[in-house]
Amino acid sequence: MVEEIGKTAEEMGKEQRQIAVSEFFEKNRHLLGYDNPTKALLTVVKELVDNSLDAAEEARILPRIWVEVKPNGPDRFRVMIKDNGPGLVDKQIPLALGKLLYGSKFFRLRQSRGQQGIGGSGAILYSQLTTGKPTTLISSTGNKKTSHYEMMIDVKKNEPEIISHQILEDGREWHGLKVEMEIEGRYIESRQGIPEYIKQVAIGNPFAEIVFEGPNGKMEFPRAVNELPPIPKEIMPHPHGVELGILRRMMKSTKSRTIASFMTNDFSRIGSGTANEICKLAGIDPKISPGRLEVEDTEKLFKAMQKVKLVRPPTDCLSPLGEEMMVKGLKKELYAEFFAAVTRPPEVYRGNPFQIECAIAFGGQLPADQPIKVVRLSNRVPLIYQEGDCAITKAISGTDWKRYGLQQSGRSIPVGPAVIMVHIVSVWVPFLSESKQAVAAYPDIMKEIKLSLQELGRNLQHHVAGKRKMEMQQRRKEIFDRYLPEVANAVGKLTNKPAEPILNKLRSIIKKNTEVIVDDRSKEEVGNAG
Amino acid sequence: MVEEIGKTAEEMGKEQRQIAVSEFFEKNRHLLGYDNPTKALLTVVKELVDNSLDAAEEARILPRIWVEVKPNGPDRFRVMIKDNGPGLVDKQIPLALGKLLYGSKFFRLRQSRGQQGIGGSGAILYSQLTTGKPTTLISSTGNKKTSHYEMMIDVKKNEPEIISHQILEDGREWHGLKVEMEIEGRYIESRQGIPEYIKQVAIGNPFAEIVFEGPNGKMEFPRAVNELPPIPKEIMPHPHGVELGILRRMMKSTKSRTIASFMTNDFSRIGSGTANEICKLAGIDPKISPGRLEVEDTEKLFKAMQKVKLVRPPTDCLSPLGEEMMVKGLKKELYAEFFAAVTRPPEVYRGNPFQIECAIAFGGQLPADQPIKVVRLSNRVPLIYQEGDCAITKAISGTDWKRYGLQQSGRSIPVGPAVIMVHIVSVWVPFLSESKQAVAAYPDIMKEIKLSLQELGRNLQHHVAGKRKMEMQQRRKEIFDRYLPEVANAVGKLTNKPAEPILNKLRSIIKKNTEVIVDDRSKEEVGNAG
Amino acid sequence: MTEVKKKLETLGEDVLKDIDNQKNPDIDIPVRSLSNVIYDDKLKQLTLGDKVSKRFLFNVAHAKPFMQFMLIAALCKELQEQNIHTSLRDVFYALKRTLPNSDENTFDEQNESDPIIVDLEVTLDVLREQLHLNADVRGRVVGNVIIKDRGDTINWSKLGSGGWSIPSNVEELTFKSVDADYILVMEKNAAFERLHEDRFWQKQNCILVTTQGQAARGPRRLIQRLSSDYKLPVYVFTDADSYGWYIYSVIKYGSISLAHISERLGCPTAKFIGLTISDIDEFKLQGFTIKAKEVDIKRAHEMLKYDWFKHPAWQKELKLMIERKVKAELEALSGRGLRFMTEVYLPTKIKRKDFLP
Amino acid sequence: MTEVKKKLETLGEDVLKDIDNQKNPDIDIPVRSLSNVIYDDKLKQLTLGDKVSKRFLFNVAHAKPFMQFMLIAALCKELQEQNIHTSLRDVFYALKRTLPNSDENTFDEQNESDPIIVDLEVTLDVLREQLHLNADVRGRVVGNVIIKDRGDTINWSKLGSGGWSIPSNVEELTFKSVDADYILVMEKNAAFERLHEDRFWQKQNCILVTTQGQAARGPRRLIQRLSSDYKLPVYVFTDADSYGWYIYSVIKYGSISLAHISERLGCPTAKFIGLTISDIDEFKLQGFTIKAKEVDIKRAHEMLKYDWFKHPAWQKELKLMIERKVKAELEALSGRGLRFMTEVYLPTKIKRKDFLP
Repeated sequence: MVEEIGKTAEEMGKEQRQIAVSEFFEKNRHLLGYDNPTKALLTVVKELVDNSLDAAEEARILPRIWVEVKPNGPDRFRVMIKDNGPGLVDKQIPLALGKLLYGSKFFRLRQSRGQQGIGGSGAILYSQLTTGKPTTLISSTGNKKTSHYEMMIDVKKNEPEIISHQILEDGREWHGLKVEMEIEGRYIESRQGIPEYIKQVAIGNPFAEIVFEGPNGKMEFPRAVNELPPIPKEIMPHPHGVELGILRRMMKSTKSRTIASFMTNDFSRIGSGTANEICKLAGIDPKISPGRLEVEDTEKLFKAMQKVKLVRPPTDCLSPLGEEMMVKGLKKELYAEFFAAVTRPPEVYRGNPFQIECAIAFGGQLPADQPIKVVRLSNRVPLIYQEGDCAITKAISGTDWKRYGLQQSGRSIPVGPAVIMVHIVSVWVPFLSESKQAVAAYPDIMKEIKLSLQELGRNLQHHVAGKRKMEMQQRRKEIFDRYLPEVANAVGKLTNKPAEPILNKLRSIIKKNTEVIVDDRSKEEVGNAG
Repeated sequence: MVEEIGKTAEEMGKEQRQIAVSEFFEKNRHLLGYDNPTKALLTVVKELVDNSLDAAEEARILPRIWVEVKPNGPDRFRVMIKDNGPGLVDKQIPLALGKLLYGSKFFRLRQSRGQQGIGGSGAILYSQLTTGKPTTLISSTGNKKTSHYEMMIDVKKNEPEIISHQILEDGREWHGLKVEMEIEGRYIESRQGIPEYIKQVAIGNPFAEIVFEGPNGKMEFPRAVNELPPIPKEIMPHPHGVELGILRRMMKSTKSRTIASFMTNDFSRIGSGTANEICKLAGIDPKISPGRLEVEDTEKLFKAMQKVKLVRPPTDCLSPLGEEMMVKGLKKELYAEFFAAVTRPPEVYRGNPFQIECAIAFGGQLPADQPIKVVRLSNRVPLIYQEGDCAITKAISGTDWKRYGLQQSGRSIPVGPAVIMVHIVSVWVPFLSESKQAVAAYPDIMKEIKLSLQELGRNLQHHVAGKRKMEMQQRRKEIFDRYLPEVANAVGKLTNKPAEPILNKLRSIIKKNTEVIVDDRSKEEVGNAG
Repeated sequence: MTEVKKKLETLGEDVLKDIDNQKNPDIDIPVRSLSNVIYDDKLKQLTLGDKVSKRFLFNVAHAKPFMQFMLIAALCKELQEQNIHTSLRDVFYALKRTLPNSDENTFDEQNESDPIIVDLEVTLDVLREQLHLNADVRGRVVGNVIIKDRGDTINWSKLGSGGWSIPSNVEELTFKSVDADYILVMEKNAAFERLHEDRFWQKQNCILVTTQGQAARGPRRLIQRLSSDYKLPVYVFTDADSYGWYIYSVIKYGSISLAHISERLGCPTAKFIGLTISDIDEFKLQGFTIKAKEVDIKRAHEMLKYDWFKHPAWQKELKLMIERKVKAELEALSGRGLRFMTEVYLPTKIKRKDFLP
Repeated sequence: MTEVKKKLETLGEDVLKDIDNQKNPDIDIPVRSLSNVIYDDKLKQLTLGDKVSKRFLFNVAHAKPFMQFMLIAALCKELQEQNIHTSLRDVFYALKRTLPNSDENTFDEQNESDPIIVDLEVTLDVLREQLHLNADVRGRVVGNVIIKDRGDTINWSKLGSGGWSIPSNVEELTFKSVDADYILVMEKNAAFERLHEDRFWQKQNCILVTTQGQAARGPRRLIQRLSSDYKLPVYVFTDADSYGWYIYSVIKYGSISLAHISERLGCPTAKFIGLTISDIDEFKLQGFTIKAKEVDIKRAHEMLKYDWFKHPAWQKELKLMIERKVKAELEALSGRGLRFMTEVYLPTKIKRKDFLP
């Protein structure tokens, strides 16, 4: 057998070549959320809605988004998403959507929905892979001209392949982006379906108006808040979040001349005093050029940077919804009797600021005998799949809800009439996979989620306890009402007196003295006689 | 607030730029299995061991691999992997290991361990990120010269950055590759630790010899088989596994002049008869040039290709271990009383051939009161993490093991003294994420795993039933042995006769008549008296 | 040699014959379940049919009860030979031991040996008492009666507050003098104590018997002997629920489980004095009833089908109970006053001859 | 007016005073748990300390027991007035009813009313019998003794096979003649029947008492009266296990739950005749033992800590039991022969004076 003679190193070497990232993702499309037709349909909608919301927010426009999903043959759908965002400049359109790993958000330390420059182009990649058809892109920046593209992606090169292109001077006032594509997919109405997804988007983005037209009709999600959350700011990396390898690279490419200025310029939260302190701790001359530092010295500097006490990174790079907005979001979509929300102060994970907030809707029309519904949001984006692996689910299961008034068996999702929403906000949310459906359960993040849930739990418990206290008081009154005639009778018999007046006196004790009947439920007190 | 004035489309456009794939993975290192120090240490070992085995197999060399993991300060480890493979040609070394998405295996339809050209370079990326230090690579192709490199990766460019390089004409006979790097990591001895991983590698690759020197001593895993499994062949894509988008691309880049020759040349299992049949079905002239076909016609052709009956793809691209080798692998590492293995015929998922095989070790010294141990292999590589999400685990939980003699409560991992190994072999194993730890639960794959497990289960049940029958017979004999002296005594008392002869007569009934004692366990028979 | 000893030896010899012939030894045991119990309406008795079950030594499911049966038979022979009487519990303990080289016992619980003793009784067609086995002692009696037992003369009216404990074996006692108009049998000790303290037996000139729950053999045989020898009416007084009524039916007709000896234990002339569900209204006990449990209702449904409960009066009571899901205990009468039972309920019922058949 | 009736009225008046003053009525009830039980080594008695618990009417956790306490007190006053004696069970039934407009009962089970009756006893410092409440009747006796009870003369040697049922109240009986060398008290009825049939009491000239399980008040008081009035040694014969030994300790020292009346019930001169774990080896009972259960072992561990089990001989037996995880019942002796107990075990022990303190 010829094949049984092994290849030599030389033969093997000749076979090697570079792979385009688009080829990689085409083959590994499950990494982008295109595992199966059902999930793929949701992923396309999700990526495009995320892009629309991000763009509108960045342009400080209250978002209004139209989503259409219409069947077009068996397992085929036409998906259209249109927004009122800033639109794209004509020549940017092919690059922004026709090239993977191309974007603006990757390099910035700031909170946003998409981050990797894969979302939109990934959808187009999936569309052409499953239908062979180009995607239609229509955009205007509000300059009375509208760009029309039909486009595909050249997978071998990771470059846009423009099928047709025209600019219409149509005088339209509209600005925004409209994306229309045909894909292979499957539509479901269940918990992991598009309607539920859009409902969660509406809850998590109460400042957005969304109209969804699906195969089974139209749903409108009105706006509940008329202002956008503040725009998050970009920040410099925080020294505690930088890794040794990254530090080395930064030192090589910095424009700063000295170690000291490198640290004050290229990092947040290092003043010149701190810079000198770090250098002293590392035993390094602060005036030396960053490019000149030896590997060992870099390591010393790195360790000193970790050791020194620093102010936490600036947190205006984060824009949580805030307690009020979360409650409004829940209220407009859910009928419940009690709402509460908690926004934790920002925290830091690997030098990346992040913030946890959560909210609960309780009681009312929510079903009492099922596991609570969990709405997971990451930078305002609902997470639908991989629920079990997600830090949020794990934190909810790992919290003792029995003490807060929900049922729970062991470490599982509690049961009760509640919806709990948890929102993680960060410049860099660590996901378990590129399909961005589950937050990785790092200890720092788990801890914050749990603290927020505990605070939320206490709010809930307060509410439930109040309700229970009233019920208890009522029950106590009933108990005494039931026992008093018996006691009066017995005391009457023992003392040879009529029972009626004794009963009246007993009743008057209750009336005068209601605190008596809400007395503690303690065991009998023990003391010494006499 | 200045920030509250939104950005325009023009401003946004200017911020966009291309991201290098190395940058992407540096930031998304959890996608490659570098979520935390414990997992990172395992991932480094795993990727390098995989590469070594692949290389040796391709060169038809019985692999011998040295693995060293030595602590080097707190949370720091020096990892060394050395093999007896073909080695790398000097100039290929930087590219093969210093550039992500560079490799030979991505484009081939053939079974291999690594596929994406990310494993080795990913490890180097992680090493430099966490320690800032270069990786040492030493290789020889057996030409009495040895290449020594110290190397890093230029992350912004996704290019190798050579720190030092020399070729020693040292006359050494050795060929192979030695990789040595320093990384941040944490060492554990548990189920997800390196020793367990290497043990599973030894089970799944019984033709390999492995020596592992860890922080707690040396372990040797000898070879159990002295021949390699046949080398898998490369194949052309099968029409049923091609997607519309890929078909279009193939038609554009093919060298074939007509649709008919395109189909016979660029696909497997299409002869000229079939090619004409497809064209007829699609209503397309077989002589037309592939590049000329309209989108609609491509779709018709695509549909026709799916519709036509074809021989299944060639399966010599697959190289399962085979039943004998699986049993040998288990036997050399486990003390059990019963072994069985099942290798299913190859099947096709999305036109990609795949094959499932599984084996079981049962009884003996295996613990009886715990969930069975599951060894998951994918192209001979053990999967360690994400057990719960994996198709293999799901298939095992989803199989009714009670009927095969193991305990099982509901749909969970069965309990009993068993180790079950499941091996999925494919030119393209669909993983849930790039860290390649869980096989996606596609129905076609689930079905095959379940069928293989059921067959395995029947083998097990046969064994257990035989054992149980013997035990039952033994138990019955014991029961009678226990009761007969009592009966003899009592009958002796009732009849005023000595017990001994009665007992002897009773025992002779058993001896004569063994079928009596395996009599049915029926209830007492009811009849009418007299 | 006693008749019983002879029967036991024959049993052994039959088994031995099988063994000698190298056959699988077996025993024929009459079936004692409801399916083999016949209600004889003329005799007013439950009797046993002729179904038998075969028990084999060499059958995994039969082997242990077969061994247990032989152990008990052998012990009974010993009791005959040594003229020892002993209790069911003693039999259990005397035979209970761990089998050699195992952790298995000959008997684990008394409720394993008790049914096998009944197997032996029915197989040999002898009374338990003839096997020298006393049932658990339960039941007390008081009244103007003088008896002789084991050579002692005992006056039932002169035993203080406790009354006379009825032994399990009353075959050998003789009545010296009996001065009573009727026998009042009650299920509950508490009622007995109340009536005793109130000297009801003196005032009413009757004999009071409490069975303390389901009637044991001793009290049943005693009641039967008294009522037939002295033609005394027997009135049975139980809770108004299916269990109480079944106690009555056992006293009167015999029981399903002891159907083979109904003729020696049954008292066909017995009448039921109360409580009935109808009494609840009649005697204003509504405030002192208890909700019937699922099992009570289920039992009542079964009893509706028994031939010996087919009388319309009983069908009516059973259906009332099922319908109203209610029951009343004897002590419910205390709700109307601690002496209501003594002074009102029982005198009224007896005066009116208000009995159920 | 009787002293008891007076005490009941005072109780009522104290509560009424609180009600008149519009205060939350409370009752002081002496604590009866181990924490308030003191072992008096000189007197060889368990006695009650002076801890009390306060029970309030207007406290959700106390309200129901408070009501139940008053119901029982009122009923007891009625019993005094009408001079009726009744049983604990009767009290339960006489008071059990459903409260108006609810599905809650005054008492659901007798085990709810029983402890409250004890509460009343200790609170008023009166004997249950003085409240006219009879405990459940348990225990029988036989021997050469003639007594007088309620005007009847009763000869314990002439009561046939049943012996005399010991009533709950033995305060009023008087001994006419007592002819015995010692009293043998046994836990189990089966042993009693064996010894009685074998005429052990005649042969050994002793009085046989069975407590039929944990000793009720009647038998305890009877044993105490006999032993102190006639200076008779008392030998107690129980299973070799923690429960059997505790039965012995209750006869000798009194019980934790009835510590308030130890002086009237305890019999400090009692000695333990068997069974011990050491007997298992000595009398070759190895084949007839039972594995001790978790609860037995747990109980033995508790008893190791009791002051009244601190004697080295008892510590040794308890530890042996824990170590060997074994226990033996009286009937284990039947394993050596049905008359082994009568003819070998007991005579040997008594001859050797082989007792535990």
